[in-house]
Amino acid sequence: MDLSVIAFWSFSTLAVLSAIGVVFFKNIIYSVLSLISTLIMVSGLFFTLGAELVGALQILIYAVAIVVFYVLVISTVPEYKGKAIDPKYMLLSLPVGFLLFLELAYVSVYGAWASNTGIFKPEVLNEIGNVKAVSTILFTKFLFPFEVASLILLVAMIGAIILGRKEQVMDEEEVK
Amino acid sequence: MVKVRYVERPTLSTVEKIFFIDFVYGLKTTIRNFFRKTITTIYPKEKLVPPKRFRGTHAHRAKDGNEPPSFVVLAKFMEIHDYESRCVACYMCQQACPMPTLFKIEAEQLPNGKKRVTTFDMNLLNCLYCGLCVDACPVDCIIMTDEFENAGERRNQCVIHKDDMTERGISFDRRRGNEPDRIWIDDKAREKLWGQIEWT
Amino acid sequence: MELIGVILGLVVKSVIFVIGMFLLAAYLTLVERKFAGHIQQRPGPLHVGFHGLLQPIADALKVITKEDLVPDFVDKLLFYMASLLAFVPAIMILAVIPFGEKITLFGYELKPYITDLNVGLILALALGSISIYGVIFAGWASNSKYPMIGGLRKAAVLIGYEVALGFALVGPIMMAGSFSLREIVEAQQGFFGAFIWYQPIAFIVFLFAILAETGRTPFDVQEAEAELVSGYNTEYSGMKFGLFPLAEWYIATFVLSAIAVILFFGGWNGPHIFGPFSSYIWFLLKLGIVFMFLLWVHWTLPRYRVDQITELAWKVMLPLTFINIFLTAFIVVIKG
Amino acid sequence: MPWIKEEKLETLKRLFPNIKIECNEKISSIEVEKGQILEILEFLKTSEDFGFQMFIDFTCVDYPLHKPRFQGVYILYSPEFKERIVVKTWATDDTLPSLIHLWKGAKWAEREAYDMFGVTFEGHDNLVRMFMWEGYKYFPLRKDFPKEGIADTYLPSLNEPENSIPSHDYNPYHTQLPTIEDLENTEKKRFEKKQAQIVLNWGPLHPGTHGTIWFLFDMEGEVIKHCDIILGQLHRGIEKLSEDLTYTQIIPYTDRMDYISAICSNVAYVNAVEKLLDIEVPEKAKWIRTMMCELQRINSHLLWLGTFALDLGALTIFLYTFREREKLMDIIEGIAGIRLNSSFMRIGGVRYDLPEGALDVIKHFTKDFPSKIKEYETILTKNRIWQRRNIGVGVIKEEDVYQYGLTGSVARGSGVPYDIRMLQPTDAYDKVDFEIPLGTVGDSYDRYLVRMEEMKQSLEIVKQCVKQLEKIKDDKYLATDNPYVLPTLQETFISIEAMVKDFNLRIYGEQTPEGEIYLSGENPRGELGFFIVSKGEGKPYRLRIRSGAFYNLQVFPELIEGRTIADAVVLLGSLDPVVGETDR
Repeated sequence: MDLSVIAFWSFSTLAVLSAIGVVFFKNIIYSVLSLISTLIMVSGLFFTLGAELVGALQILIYAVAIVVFYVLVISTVPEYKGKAIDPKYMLLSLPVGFLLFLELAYVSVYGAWASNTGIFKPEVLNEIGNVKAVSTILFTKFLFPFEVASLILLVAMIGAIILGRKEQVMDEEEVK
Repeated sequence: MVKVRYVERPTLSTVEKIFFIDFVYGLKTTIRNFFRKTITTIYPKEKLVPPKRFRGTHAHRAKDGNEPPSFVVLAKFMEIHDYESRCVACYMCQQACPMPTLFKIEAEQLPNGKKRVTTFDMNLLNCLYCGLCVDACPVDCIIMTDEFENAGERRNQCVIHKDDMTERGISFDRRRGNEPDRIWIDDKAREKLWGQIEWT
Repeated sequence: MELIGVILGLVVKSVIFVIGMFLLAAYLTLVERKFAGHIQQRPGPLHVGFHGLLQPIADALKVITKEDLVPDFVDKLLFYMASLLAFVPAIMILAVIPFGEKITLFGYELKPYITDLNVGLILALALGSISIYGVIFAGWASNSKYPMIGGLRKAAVLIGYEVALGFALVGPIMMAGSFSLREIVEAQQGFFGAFIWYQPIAFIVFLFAILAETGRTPFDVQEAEAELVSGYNTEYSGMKFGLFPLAEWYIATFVLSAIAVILFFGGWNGPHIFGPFSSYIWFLLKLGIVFMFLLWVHWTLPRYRVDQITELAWKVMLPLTFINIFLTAFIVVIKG
Repeated sequence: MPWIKEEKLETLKRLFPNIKIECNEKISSIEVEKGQILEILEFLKTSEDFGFQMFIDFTCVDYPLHKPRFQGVYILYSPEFKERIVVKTWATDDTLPSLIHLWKGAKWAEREAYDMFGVTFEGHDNLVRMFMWEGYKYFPLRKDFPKEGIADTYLPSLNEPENSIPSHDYNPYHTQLPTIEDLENTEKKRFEKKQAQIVLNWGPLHPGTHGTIWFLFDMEGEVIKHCDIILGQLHRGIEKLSEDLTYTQIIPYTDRMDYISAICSNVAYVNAVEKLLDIEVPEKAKWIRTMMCELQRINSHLLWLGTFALDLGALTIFLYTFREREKLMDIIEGIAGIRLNSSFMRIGGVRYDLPEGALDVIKHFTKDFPSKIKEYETILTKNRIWQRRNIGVGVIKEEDVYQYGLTGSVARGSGVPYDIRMLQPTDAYDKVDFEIPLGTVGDSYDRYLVRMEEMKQSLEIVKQCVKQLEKIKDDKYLATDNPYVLPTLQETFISIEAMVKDFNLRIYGEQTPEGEIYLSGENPRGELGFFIVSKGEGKPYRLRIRSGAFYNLQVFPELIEGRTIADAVVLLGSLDPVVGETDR
């Protein structure tokens, strides 16, 4: 058995277990904790697969930056509200979850062959490094989607600033 | 003459803001102190000698031949041996005390018609250490010494009695009786904080 | 067999690093206390050992043997986990930090780092920021108002400074052309090769970010003792409490100072005047200076208010880093 | 400061014929009927001829045999004419109209009167207990409440074993103490219902509150929407205790009010008693008092600066100020005998003459101190963090100063030149030169600047005092010729007359003439006034202590609303209350 194989299986088992935890924990903070755990385990998978950049970014962006916002929001919500479970939504979530699962399965089964494997062979990767590989792809083949995404984010940011401003102005008017 | 003046509010100029001049000055001050000598008295090892006026634990002066004239008058009615407390049981200390119950003074009449102090207890837990009892004593008996380490674990350990007060008084007079009324004894430990003072 | 050998080697190395770090962190407390003492014209710890040299050990014994109080109504699991969550990632950063050049001793090649990843810097940042969950969960799990406010404050501060910190690092990375800490050091040769001369703005932002990240004054809002008693760790006691300052004030500060040395001061580069250990000595010397500077700042300045901190992060620090990235990119492109 | 002139009161009497005027050099008071009180007070406040805009104090006096029983006493000040007036009225049916619409500062004073006397106030918006807890049955300052309280609660000592012999005055029974339920009720009574998310109990024991003050913050996130303060954790009933003590015996209690500036409190009290007894203090004692007061003021301001900086995170300043404070403490210890509660003043002078070398040490200190002040200022004054934390926090307007009766550095920080040392110079303050710094904006930063400047000015006064004291070395320090002044020990030892006088004064107290007096001193925390009602006995019939910190703290809830908890620390630090004085 290779070390990386052990690592792969343990990471993926833990990832699945924590993902189950996200769904089934009744305490909302524990769910978030499992979510963090899932994300870190997934980044571990990336590391074992040699995609160090993606792994590190996974932790930095998903496990920290985004989940911190979740935690911020959740911490301010009173506990009794976080604990409420409505069985109606649970029933609704079953078919939706199943559909999502089907979609993911389709993508992973067909997409695995359809994707750009083979542009960067492991030897090439070792030579130029993960970062350069990712950036090369990003700024050549996927330049247009990348720019569009940036534009959308910019618009979203400006929108957020404007929304935030408005509230402040309204507050001041109320005071007057 | 009293004058009235508005204080000016200092502000930071742009240059000071950009180059963090305010922080730099602050940091300079602290690092300058870093290289100064420490001023701490390392307490259990070094002890400052309290000034002679220090109001510490109470004591009784003994009959040792240095009594004031008033004692000579009052002592006629008292049975006091040499090197015993000068207390004449006049209760003035208790009268002067803002918290009179902390005293417990008892005296008995001897067959020869003289009075003798049997008990003189002070519960220092209730003491304000204001020194009014010292001011009130007409025979220079009750004094306050320079002892201050008198913590106890039980309430009754904080009660002082006539005999140990007399003992303390004798030792205080022996140690510091001849000292002039000075602000404090100039010693090395105080120099750490004060540096060299020019005495006149 | 080979596999076991590799694992064993890694374990031994990690254990050495972790124990070394524990001891180091313990002695960093002494350094801080002595430094703070002398800045305040008092001698600091004095009685345990020669000039307090055994004080950290006495402190460790005290903290470990202290009664471990867990209040009622806390979330027990999270309450225990939070202190570990703060401590473990902080110490994990060590995995990617190189402390000097490889040396050969008695025929063995000694690498002064656990692993040299080509994305080492990002990983270090990622792990460093994970430890804030410790603070946030400690605040939440304590089920008490002061820790809660402390935890939320820390989160608010960190979101701001994490971003500024990330962008501040882009300048040196662009100049070095790599994320690997070792390669960044190798890119700075000579006295004037150090990136501090080219990236002063990034350095200032980075300094502020270290102070914010490690919760030192002027950014110690999460445990501002005058406002929040002790902030997020109010309900903690014993070793569970001890891990927080150890992680935040000492290990995190130490590790981030190490990154600062690597990024801005040329790491272990320096004249080979100390023989084979020259690189280690240079590195530790520089690290010590940066660490002391942080202490110096801590013991001089007052504390910002939390909204002023976030304002500073978003309105001053972040734009500054953008300017820095733009300028660096411009110069890198021109110079080729 | 002069009291209002009799002629002026005559013009008032023409408008309100029912008032009774009582004027002498000690106090000028008018007695009005209860029905007219609001009308007259409003007239006094708004009329341009009188202009008594500033609220100084309100209290009650209990006359159990008189009907109606309680007398309300208002003390007002006119900033325009620099005069004071005392207005008295009798509380028929134990009620008085509330003044909270005229002066906001009356709110707490009325609550205190309710708490201590059981007088109710019509129109008061929240008449709850001030110092005692809800559910306490008694009104302690009434004359029929015993001084030692009603010992009905069994509370044995924890470190006293069952079988051991306790000390002679040990009593396991105590006066009633609040239980947890009582405290919860007290808290509930303050906030009828919470308006925002959480109620934060800031105190009673909290590092930021500088003592045992209990703040209740109703908070939305970190923003305080509503605030209330529960005082009384350090309430020892000094006013009640002093009704059973001779005038000399009260001196140690005044130490323990504002324990950071004991000498200033001593001097303020002793001056009031001396004025009541018409004692002329020897010149040397006056200079010593002034010098000690100013040293104590520097000491107090240093403690303020240290703790204020500590609250704002600058721990090093705290230890720097304590370095200088230690020197001042050494000086005070060497002269008075004790560092903190020095009880150095006596009626008619000071307790001891200055010891040998005292002036040398003080001179050494005055030489050294300016450089240290500079040190604090370099670290703080222009520091951007310090400025951002302080500027604009807790802006007190001039109107608020009058409304709340704010005094001391808080008033001066808002630009009101209210300084007792200038308005009513006691001791040697009329012979020294100094400046009174005033703020322009009235925020926390101004109060900081004012206090820093005050320290420098105090140092100037100390220098002048030292110069003067070197000239009058051989003067008397205690006016022992006066029949009301206790003789010194040396006199008692040699003369039988002195001993008899000593015995008399100790046992019966200083037999003051019947009358009233209000005299105040400039404490570092504001105006510390003593209103003494004397019935010709050796003890005061009623001793009201007008504490500066009590009134200064009262403005806190209004200023903090809408600000964060971090600002609460700054604001509280800049108001600088000492709980020993607010609770007394």
